[in-house]
Amino acid sequence: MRFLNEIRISGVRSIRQDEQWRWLALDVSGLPPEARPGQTVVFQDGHHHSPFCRTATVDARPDGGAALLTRFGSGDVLPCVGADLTVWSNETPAVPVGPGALIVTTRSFHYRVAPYAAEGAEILVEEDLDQNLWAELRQRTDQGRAWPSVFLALDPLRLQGFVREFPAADPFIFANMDMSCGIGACRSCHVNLWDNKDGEASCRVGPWFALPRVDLVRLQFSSAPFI
Amino acid sequence: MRFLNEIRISGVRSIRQDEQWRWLALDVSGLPPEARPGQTVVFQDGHHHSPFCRTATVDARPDGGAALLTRFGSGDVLPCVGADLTVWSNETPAVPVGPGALIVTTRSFHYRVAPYAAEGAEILVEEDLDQNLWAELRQRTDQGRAWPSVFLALDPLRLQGFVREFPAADPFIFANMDMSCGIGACRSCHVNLWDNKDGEASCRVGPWFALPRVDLVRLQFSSAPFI
Amino acid sequence: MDLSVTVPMGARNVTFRNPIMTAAGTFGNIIEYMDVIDITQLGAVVANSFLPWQGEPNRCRRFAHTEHGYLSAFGINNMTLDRFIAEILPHLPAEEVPIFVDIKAPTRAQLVQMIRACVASGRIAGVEVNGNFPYAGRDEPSYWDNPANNEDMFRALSAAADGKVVLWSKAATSAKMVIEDFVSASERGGADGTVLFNAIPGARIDIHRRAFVCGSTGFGGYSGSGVKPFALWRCVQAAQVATRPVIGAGGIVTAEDVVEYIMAGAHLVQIGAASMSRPDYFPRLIDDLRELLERLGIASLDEIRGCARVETAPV
Amino acid sequence: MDLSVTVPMGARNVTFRNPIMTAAGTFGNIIEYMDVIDITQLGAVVANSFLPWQGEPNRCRRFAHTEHGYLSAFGINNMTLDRFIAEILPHLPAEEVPIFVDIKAPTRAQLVQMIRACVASGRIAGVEVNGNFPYAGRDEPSYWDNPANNEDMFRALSAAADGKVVLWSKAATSAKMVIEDFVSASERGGADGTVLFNAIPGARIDIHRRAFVCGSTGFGGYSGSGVKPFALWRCVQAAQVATRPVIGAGGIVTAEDVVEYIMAGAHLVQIGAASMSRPDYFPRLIDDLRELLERLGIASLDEIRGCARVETAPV
Ligand SMILES: Cc1cc2nc3c(=O)[nH]c(=O)nc-3n(C[C@H](O)[C@H](O)[C@H](O)COP(=O)(O)OP(=O)(O)OC[C@H]3O[C@@H](n4cnc5c(N)ncnc54)[C@H](O)[C@@H]3O)c2cc1C
Ligand SMILES: Cc1cc2nc3c(=O)[nH]c(=O)nc-3n(C[C@H](O)[C@H](O)[C@H](O)COP(=O)(O)OP(=O)(O)OC[C@H]3O[C@@H](n4cnc5c(N)ncnc54)[C@H](O)[C@@H]3O)c2cc1C
Ligand SMILES: Cc1cc2nc3c(=O)[nH]c(=O)nc-3n(C[C@H](O)[C@H](O)[C@H](O)COP(=O)(O)O)c2cc1C
Ligand SMILES: Cc1cc2nc3c(=O)[nH]c(=O)nc-3n(C[C@H](O)[C@H](O)[C@H](O)COP(=O)(O)O)c2cc1C
Ligand code: FES
Ligand code: FES
Repeated sequence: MRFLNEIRISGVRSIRQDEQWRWLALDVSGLPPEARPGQTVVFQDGHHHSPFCRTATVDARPDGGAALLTRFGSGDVLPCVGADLTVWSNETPAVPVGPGALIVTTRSFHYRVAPYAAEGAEILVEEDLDQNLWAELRQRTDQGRAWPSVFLALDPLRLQGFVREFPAADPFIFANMDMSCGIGACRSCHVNLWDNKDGEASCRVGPWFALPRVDLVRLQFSSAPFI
Repeated sequence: MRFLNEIRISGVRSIRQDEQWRWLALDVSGLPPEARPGQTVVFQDGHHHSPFCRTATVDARPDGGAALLTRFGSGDVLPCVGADLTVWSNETPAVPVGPGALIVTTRSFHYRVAPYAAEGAEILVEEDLDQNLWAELRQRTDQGRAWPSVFLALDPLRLQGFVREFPAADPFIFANMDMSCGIGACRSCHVNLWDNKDGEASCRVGPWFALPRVDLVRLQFSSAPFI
Repeated sequence: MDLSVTVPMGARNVTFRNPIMTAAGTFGNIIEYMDVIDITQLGAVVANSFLPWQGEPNRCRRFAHTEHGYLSAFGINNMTLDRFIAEILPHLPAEEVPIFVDIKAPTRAQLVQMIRACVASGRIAGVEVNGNFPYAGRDEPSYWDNPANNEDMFRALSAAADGKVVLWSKAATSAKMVIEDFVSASERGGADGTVLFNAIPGARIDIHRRAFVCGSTGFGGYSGSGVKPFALWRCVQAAQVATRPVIGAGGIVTAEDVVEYIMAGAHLVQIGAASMSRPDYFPRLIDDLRELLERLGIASLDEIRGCARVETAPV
Repeated sequence: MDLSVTVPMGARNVTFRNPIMTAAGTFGNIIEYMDVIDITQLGAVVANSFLPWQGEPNRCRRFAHTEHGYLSAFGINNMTLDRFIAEILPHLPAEEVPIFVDIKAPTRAQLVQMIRACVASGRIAGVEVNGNFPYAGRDEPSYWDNPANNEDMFRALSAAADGKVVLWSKAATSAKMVIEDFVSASERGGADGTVLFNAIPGARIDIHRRAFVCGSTGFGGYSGSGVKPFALWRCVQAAQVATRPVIGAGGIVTAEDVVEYIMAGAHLVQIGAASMSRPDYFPRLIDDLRELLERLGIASLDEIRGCARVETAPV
């Protein structure tokens, strides 16, 4: 759903930190109801003379409020409580992720898909499994899970391994592209597809794409790192 | 006196504002005693990736503390209370301004020289006079004031008018130069002098120069605006 | 207050509502913004670059932010001009806002053919012929680094434009030609104006991954706020020799920046990188510009075009 | 950890304590900083440009900040090289830190004479020959825009340097020569390395006063943080063809920036604009660099020089 809103930051929480990055949850007020948990949005960084915008994932807070999960460089100036942000999205996902969906990810990327739990999805983190990820998936599909209900938020190199393991499978994959306009115009986030030479904008119809459509080698090189 | 100190902002007061500029008094703690009222200092603007520094005038607060008087662009991010600044100076004025000195200025530039009152100087603001400035000065010198005890903080174009009026006078003038290194190295602030082709650094021996030494036309074009 | 700008097209004049334009490659094919903002409020809009063949999304990371700007390496990523004319142009409000296209091609014959297609469409107001082709300065056609060939080429292109579409030359900032020679050569050949600048080559390295952050050869086009001083001076240089309009670009963010470009001598301006900082960038900029001119007491842009003066002591 | 860098001088080698250098025109004549910081902790120091004649402070506003950098138009403002050698050099700790000078002159004969004076002084470690002269691209001697002449000139200069002072060519970023040709020509002529870049032309307009903010013709040299992407890519291009060291510069602020330049292929780096942001800039930078390399697990700069790789999908 398309929206463009001024929102206000009511809290800044640190999720994780390493030498290069700080992952933050920004508690916000004023986000419209169209912004669903798990949705990717773009927001303008307040800095005056910078054409900077950042992507974030919408999260639902237990208290009913909303948060934006996002990543800042460790040297960046952090947003302040009380600051206003402009946030927008033009995303109408080609496939809904809700009850019955199984999302597969790794610990480092978990924060980007965790909010889908609020929409009823089950989330599986590789490092938390007792067995090898492929074995787990084989077991689940053997037990009747259909591939189109599986959503893989994994690095494109892992996805290439997945295809070698399950050549006929047709799950969805998370295309983690850099975004710029967030409108579908600039082609920052276009995914190379076998069946559409124009590519398709992750910010418009993403983030989930049917795996068999995607050129995974090109995705590997044009994707943002899965962290 | 040379110093380089980390100081902290304890208050931000607005002095004046127009469309382009905001004049501020930054109350600070940690300034060394060498920093005398009226002295020009340089401080680093906190912004991370900017090679920005600004000049300021040291002021003595009635409560015994110190302040920095400075000018920001109206669009600039203002410094915050609690922020740390690095401040330095390498200035050893060639001429002291203290008791017995008469400083002459205009309303818009008054804030830059007002702190010298704390050093015992008398400050005369053109717009507050009952008579024409030149008439006032003539009266004062007729009554015995010596020109070398007069300090003119006036626009170089006015100074050219002064010289036409008083061709033989030898007061001091304020060379209001842009500064960059604040050390005497970069030559941002060098004043063109008749008797020294190298020029002399306002940040080292200024801000006051004996009028007869200065090429006033070059000063007019290289000086920062007297606001 | 009058924000309008009049520029020549062949022997006639064209008037723009205001000096604010989008920039090639940063506003999609225009149609993407139609439901987002009222595009008819802009001076003119420019679609993404067209080549004679169908493109696809580039095979590397396509952009990166730098501290003060934007690196882009989008490559040849658009549909063909013919497809744009057939599929998209009919849906654009060409009667209410001038539609411009930016074209690149390795040969003069291809450029001529593309311009003819624009004329035939009847709905394209103008064409920018893009000097950044092929990319990276390799195999650059000689008409981009030799004034005589450039003039010659524009003679052929302006014959094709036939006074029916505005014909601008978009300077390749990397071209070996001196900017003044470039502007004059294109004008002598019949160009109605010159657009400058385009992005300049730039790079950033991720020191953790030991890799360039975007571009399939390590660099991208650097644009945005950090290039403004350089681009603005280019605009001054071009305007000093130009006898036809200069369309300024490079690092414009605010209304103040727009006024700087007009004072530097530009007739119109284009905004790329900054316009992606928020979807409603353009309507806000136009409001800001109107307010700023009001405050500065400027009634018409003709009053201030090229007015910036040098202040230096006589020798 | 080993921060040292070894570079050739004629047939011999010279070792620098670390890769951090000052930049011409931003560190005065060195002596000004001697009581301010311990200059012997730097890799090397460079004095302000010398011309064959005495300068004076420029007759216009000499610098201005831009949003992301620095415009400078200091003009010919320094004493002569002879005076520097006579009056200042004796007071500098030339045994503890390599002293470099930057020279400009309209004729080859003058440059040769200046290099001979450096050799004769016995205390100057190296000379940068500055391509930005005369300024503003007017009356540029042909050896700055023609590779053959450039090579020829460096043959004469390296004969004068005679393996006794390091001889570097400082590229004029405005020169019409392609950067790769410039580097190769200077090297063939005998230069021990190339310094790039220098500031590029840039301008800013005060829209209230309707005037350019600095420079006697409206522009100044643009440097500082905003030029980094452009300058860094120039460094990559130079390093790709260079057979002798590249000394990188342009927009360096942090230790991370230094590492980017080394990964781009530089042996040494120079810092100008940012170094004026605080008097103790250099000692802080050197500490930061040591700490950063520690964190990145880099034991020697030789490990990472030129290591930045391109990441792109195979065609
Ligand atoms: C002055 C300048 C300005 C630029 N401005 C922009 C800009 O504003 N926006 C932007 O997105 N990018 C810009 N770029 C970057 C340039 O557009 C990118 O190089 C381009 O986007 C493709 O990127 P690439 O990484 O594939 O590298 P490239 O170097 O362009 O391409 C890699 C290889 O493909 C070849 N190649 C490229 N195009 C063709 C072609 N059409 N036919 C045949 N071979 C080709 C090249 O010769 C090279 O060997 C600019 C580059 C320069 C030099
Ligand atoms: C690529 C480039 C890089 C630059 N980098 C820097 C920099 O790093 N630092 C900096 O301070 N400035 C830099 N500049 C700006 C340049 O140094 C200034 O132009 C210079 O400082 C003098 O400024 P000016 O305003 O007097 O203008 P200029 O254009 O240099 O001089 C005005 C007039 O004087 C003439 N003139 C200049 N020098 C001479 C001379 N030696 N003999 C005879 N005539 C002369 C010119 O031809 C012109 O007509 C750079 C300029 C260019 C083009
Ligand atoms: C993401 C992006 C893509 C661009 N693509 C093109 C393009 O396809 N063709 C072109 O001529 N210029 C292209 N440019 C250059 C812009 O049209 C514009 O000339 C340049 O960015 C300078 O303006 P700016 O600083 O406002 O961005 C692109 C710029 C950006 C940022
Ligand atoms: C104030 C100032 C003065 C400069 N003067 C000179 C000079 O006299 N000679 C010269 O070769 N370069 C001069 N430069 C260019 C610097 O030496 C350096 O090459 C350039 O600024 C790029 O580095 P930076 O981005 O770190 O400033 C000057 C730069 C500045 C900022
Ligand atoms: S971010 Fe611009 S098209 Fe998706
Ligand atoms: S500010 Fe650098 S010499 Fe005075």
